[in-house]
Amino acid sequence: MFINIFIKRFFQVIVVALLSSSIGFLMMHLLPGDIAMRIAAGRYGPDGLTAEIAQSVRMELQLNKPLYEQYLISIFNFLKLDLGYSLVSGNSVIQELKVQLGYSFVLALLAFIVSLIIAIPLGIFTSISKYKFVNNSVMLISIIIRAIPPFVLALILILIFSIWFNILPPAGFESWKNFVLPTLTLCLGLAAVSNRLITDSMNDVQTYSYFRYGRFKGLSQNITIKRHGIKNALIPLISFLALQSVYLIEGVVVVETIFAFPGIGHALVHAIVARDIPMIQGTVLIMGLIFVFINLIVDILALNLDPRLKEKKYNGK
Amino acid sequence: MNIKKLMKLCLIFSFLTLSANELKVIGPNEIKGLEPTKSGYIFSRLQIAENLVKVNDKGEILSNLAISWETSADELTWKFKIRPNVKFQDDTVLDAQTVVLNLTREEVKEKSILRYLPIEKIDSNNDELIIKLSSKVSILPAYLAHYTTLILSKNSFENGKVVKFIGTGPFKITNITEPLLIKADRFDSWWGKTNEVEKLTYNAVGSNETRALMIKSGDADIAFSILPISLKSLEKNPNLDIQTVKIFRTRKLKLNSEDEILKDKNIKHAISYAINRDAIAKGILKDESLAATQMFPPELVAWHNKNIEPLTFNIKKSEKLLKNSGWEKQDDGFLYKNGKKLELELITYPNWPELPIIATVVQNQLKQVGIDLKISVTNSSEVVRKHKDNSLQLALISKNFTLVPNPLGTIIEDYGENGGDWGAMNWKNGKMVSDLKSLYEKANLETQFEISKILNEELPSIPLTWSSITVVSNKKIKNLKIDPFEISYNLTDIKFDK
Amino acid sequence: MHKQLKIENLTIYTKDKVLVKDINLEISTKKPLVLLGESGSGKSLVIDAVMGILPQELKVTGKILLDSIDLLKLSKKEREKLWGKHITLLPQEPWLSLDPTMKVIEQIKEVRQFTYKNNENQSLKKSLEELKDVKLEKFTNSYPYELSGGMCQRLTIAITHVQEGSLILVDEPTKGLDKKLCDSIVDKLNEQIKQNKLLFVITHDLEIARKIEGSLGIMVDGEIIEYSDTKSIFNNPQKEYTKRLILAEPTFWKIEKTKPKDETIVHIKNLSKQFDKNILFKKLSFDIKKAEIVSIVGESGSGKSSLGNIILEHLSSDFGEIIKNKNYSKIQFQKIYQDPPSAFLPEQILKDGFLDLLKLHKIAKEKLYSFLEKFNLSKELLNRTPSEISGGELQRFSIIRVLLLKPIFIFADEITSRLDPISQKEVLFLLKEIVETENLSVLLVTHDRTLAQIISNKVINIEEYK
Amino acid sequence: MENKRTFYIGLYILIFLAFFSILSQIILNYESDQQDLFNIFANPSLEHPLGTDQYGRDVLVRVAQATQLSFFLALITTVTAFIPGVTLGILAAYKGGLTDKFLNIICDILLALPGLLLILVLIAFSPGDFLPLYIGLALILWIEFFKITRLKTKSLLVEPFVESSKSLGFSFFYILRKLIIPKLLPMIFTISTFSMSTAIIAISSLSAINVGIRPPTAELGSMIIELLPYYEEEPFLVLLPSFIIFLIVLSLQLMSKRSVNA
Repeated sequence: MFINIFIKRFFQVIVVALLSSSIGFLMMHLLPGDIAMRIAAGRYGPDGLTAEIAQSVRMELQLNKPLYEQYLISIFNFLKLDLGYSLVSGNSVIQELKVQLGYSFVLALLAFIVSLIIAIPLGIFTSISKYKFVNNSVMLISIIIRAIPPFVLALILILIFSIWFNILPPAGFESWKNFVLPTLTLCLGLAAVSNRLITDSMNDVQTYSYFRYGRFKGLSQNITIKRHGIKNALIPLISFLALQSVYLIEGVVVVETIFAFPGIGHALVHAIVARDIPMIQGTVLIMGLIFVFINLIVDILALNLDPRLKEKKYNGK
Repeated sequence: MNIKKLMKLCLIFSFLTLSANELKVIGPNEIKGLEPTKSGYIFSRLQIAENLVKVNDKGEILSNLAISWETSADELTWKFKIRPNVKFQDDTVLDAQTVVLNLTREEVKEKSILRYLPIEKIDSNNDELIIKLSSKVSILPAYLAHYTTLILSKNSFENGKVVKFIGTGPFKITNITEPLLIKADRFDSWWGKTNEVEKLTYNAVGSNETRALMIKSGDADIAFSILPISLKSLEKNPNLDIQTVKIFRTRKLKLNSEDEILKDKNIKHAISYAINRDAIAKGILKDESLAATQMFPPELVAWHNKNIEPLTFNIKKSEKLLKNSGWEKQDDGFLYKNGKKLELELITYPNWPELPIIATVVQNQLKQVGIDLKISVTNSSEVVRKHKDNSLQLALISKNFTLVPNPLGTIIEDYGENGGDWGAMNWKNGKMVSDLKSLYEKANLETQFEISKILNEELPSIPLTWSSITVVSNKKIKNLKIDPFEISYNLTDIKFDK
Repeated sequence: MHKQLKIENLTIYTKDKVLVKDINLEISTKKPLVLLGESGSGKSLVIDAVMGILPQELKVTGKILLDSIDLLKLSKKEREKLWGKHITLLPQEPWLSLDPTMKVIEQIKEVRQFTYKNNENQSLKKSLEELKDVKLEKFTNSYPYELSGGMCQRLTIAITHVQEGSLILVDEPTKGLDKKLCDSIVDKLNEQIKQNKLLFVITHDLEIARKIEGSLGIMVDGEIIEYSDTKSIFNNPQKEYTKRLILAEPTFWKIEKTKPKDETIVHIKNLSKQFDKNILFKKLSFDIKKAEIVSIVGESGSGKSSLGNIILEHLSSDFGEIIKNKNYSKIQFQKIYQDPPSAFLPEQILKDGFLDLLKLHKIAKEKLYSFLEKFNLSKELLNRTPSEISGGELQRFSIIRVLLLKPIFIFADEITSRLDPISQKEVLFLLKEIVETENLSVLLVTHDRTLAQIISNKVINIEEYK
Repeated sequence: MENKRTFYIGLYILIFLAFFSILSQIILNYESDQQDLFNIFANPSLEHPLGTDQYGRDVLVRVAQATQLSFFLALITTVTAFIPGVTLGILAAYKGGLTDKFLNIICDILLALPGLLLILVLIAFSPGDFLPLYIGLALILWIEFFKITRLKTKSLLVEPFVESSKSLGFSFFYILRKLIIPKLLPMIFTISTFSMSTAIIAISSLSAINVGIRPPTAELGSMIIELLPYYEEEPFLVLLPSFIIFLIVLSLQLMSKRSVNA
């Protein structure tokens, strides 16, 4: 079963690599307008852009070579894991991604952990608690937060914490204070969904025969939850965590742009605006790989939590 | 690895509070690499590296890393005497050879402002830089104030590329996180007079709103390029100073003078008359004085001609001109000639956020006289491409005349013999060509005024508004001087109010 | 040790319906009680009431006396305290009651460890003994999915055993299990009786009821219609329903076998089939003659249904040949399903489905009506949806549905396994009658060997072809 | 019971928004980008019931058009996603074998990248246009329709009803019409509402980070960002489009009755 997981995920890695390299190449040649001029505009700004400087860019990047030759070069470089150089800054893409990835990683991890810190106790509490009012308010708040797009949530948080109370900076990345608002934006959205799911999952487990049988054996409510509840409730949650990784990757793109946070999402948006193709390629590759990697971890986790999976043929997400 | 570093960073900064002489500057421009040809303007403004010459508010060229210069009798050889005892931030000493090394790099030759000059050779002789030209250029020193000709230490280069940014300026880089952050300390061995700023942080913040928020919340000390939309709320804040300075940049309609419709001079003027520049200036730029009456703003004294007929808003005249050219208004409110609608395509680009907005205003205003304008917002490179393959009709662009502190360089490039990517298209005027040629060799005020006149009469492109930049600073920052040429932020002049 | 459980005037009702009506039962040591009834008869509610897990919206009156304590008067907390120590539940379908993510040993050990607060070593020792007792010692570190149904049953019996509760509630012990295991379960239960435990069993299985000797209650629609000694009920049933119920056991059927004609309808030779590595059968050969009933018996999952599906070409075989009589078209080979509601559209009234069929094959309505009459079904039933009529009625409708197509061969796949014994008898008698009148051949799949022997001309035990 | 009530609350909000959007456009015959630079931030009046924005454009008309745009773009993408999604899902389940495998591989390929990433990559071809946004969204959204339809149809196809209908002589279309489509419909509806809310959030978020639909087209996300600098003087103008996005997404989520996209 482990082998099956690895084969499936390895297949995805290859797909991601092929996809991002072909996207890059396709873009080079399908984009409307003149690629060398676009790159020059990105590098030197409209003020510095002339047809003549674009020509020297064309020569520099060998954009005058025939298509197939360029394609072979690009594939060859990709195979060498050489992601090339940013068309805008001229720095190596790997170098740029390294820095940005660190920031995004910390941000995403913080958001993820904080969201679980909020959601797990809240979710379990609402599933056990008998106070209807509390449960309903938690549910209502979750629904409301879920209906607010992350960027609006980000703006609301900026207005509250940076403007009214003036206690947290609205942008930047140097101090720990800069991490608070982006983290909060991401984790509130995550927590609103996961706390609901945890409640549902816990509620489900409590209706299962084996949970009830645990009680009938004479185990107390708490021990039954500990021994038969939490682990089983976690199983459906695990695959949900993979879904959250998608939300995180997407959220990071939006949140970083709003908070001027120098992560990989911010880089991607800028690369797209400037059509910095190697950067787009590299970012997409890295994000895709992270996505596959998270899924791999989730698969393995699920396999360890749920012994039944070892028996069944491994099939799917 | 990186994460560890980051955590450490977080920790360190959480314990650091802003000391009195720490300055945080935010601006819209991202650091796109270390090459002066790409991001030199940021390093120049932050005074990390310096040019051979500098410019004062009036556009006069002053000594900087070069203390004096002279030309040979035939005006083809220029000698610049390099300032002695200037140290780079890596403790190497500035000499003429280093300057030559900087100015003869492949990247500089090909992509810096120098590529416009008829340079034969750059060489050194003891403490002198020698530039040999193949034809006369009276304004050569102005080119050396441009950010693409910043002088760096020889240790900055590896294989002709910049790998470390080491200049002679009053601030020394301690940390760069591309594309968003530069941190610098005061360089105490700077050759100039001492200054108060000890630590400097530059944050590139792309969104205007965020810049406004940061300056408002006290998270930044100086915010450059605050857009007019944010001013109203900033003005109310008692902790902030707001300075607005005219810069030498004009927003104009670049047009194809050979276009089927636009080759008719009447149409050009009709368009010009149909545009209410006051409304644009007041409504969008929040400053009526920015409505352009001619190409150059009054602050550009040597070029602004007070005696020519200003460009104005006059619907009647516009309609009359259109009628004279045979365009008749039909029931749908648009003009037709021989069954063909008066339809034009305008392209513009979002690098300056106000351009697409102004484009829609122009669209609205031209509709009043019956011209159907289609707008397409695309990449700035499309202007150049469409210029090149001759498919352009109209483009709304924003053009800086003082990339070289003397506007002549840009004017020659834009309105000279062959027109320019960001200037005239399929337009040529004999008088203009000869005027520019004589100016290139020798400055003359009368000729400069004449050029303004020709531009207003012929309208190779239609000026809409002039520009200004707004800088907002915290009240504790004193003596902040805004450079209309945007070469320097003049950080060394700053005093802290304690 | 408790000596007696007495249920007095127990009534369970909702706002608008009485579910269990005024029942009185008694259990004492050596005299266990079996409550026999179909699903929906209310027997589960009785056991839930004793356990104390009735849904809150149900109201209860009467008394449930464990010795002298009235359980109904205790608070929820107090009742829960009885669980595991005084009242033990043997759950139905035990594989659902085992935590899928927990090892076998843990699931039994936790009773000693947490309910009885023994220390870990003691708990482990005691649990291992019990596992050995039910011959599961090799599976201590297995997970439930690795156990068969019977093994799960044994495990829950072991778990029941480590609990020293004096009252054991047994919920449908044979449900979902192979008939073969029935005897061993009864043995285990009888062992408990010998240890002076109070045993309360609910079941729908006549065989269980017969083999656990004590008192027997027959429950129909929330009422106990007959309650007496097990022996006396089986020997001398008083109520009409009880009589019919007992007579519905195949052993008591009075039925003559059909006389097959000489014409071969299906000829099967050297047929083999396997799924992955699981061989269902190999080299299976037999013939089905006209007007013959052939039964296939075997354990569940042994490939009985696959054989029928291969004949009908719903499945392909691996090897061997099937020759069907060429005089008949494919549509004359039909199938009747185990779970009748699943073969009908749940929301559609029966009439619509039948009209579609009549229209498709251009059959006159009268034909349908005549079948209805013959099958003792009222026309009114046509206006109902499948869930609004009983399983027996619906199964008769499915027989009519295939008969409309003038079939020559019917594959009847466990068609009575979801029916109560009385309906089972009715449906099978009808089928047999049709075999004779319409000259049909039937391939009957069943897990009930007795039944197969009684009704069919030929019985094939598929287990012999592995 | 609970579900039904939330469903109707959602439906009523949606109907209210539709009425609001259509009526205000009928009553006020402005174009959304018709500026009046001499009438900036006008107070509400008969002429401009919600006043004007930073360029003197009528706020009500812009909000109404933006609402319509978001909603219809979301609707078109969802419809575009569900037609191939459902058709191919049924096809994959019915045909099985190679067809099924092939379609699943396509899904796996698309799933190899997070959805927004795929949309961003497409947008890179032509930032600010509708088309890449539309294609990208539809490309992401159809997968769920496909996967769930396929799974559900597969589980329906093994029901004895299907086998019995076939052996009783009915065609596959009979089964499709009678069993599969009626069973799929509520599910398709649920995914559709969910897809639409996903689409609306994506559209507005992308516009807010300047890669979606560009100004001056009235779009809720870009309106919020454009008006943000005026939050002090005109807080209402910033809140209004935010609130409308919130309402649309809320109503759709209430109607979809699902807590997660799974």
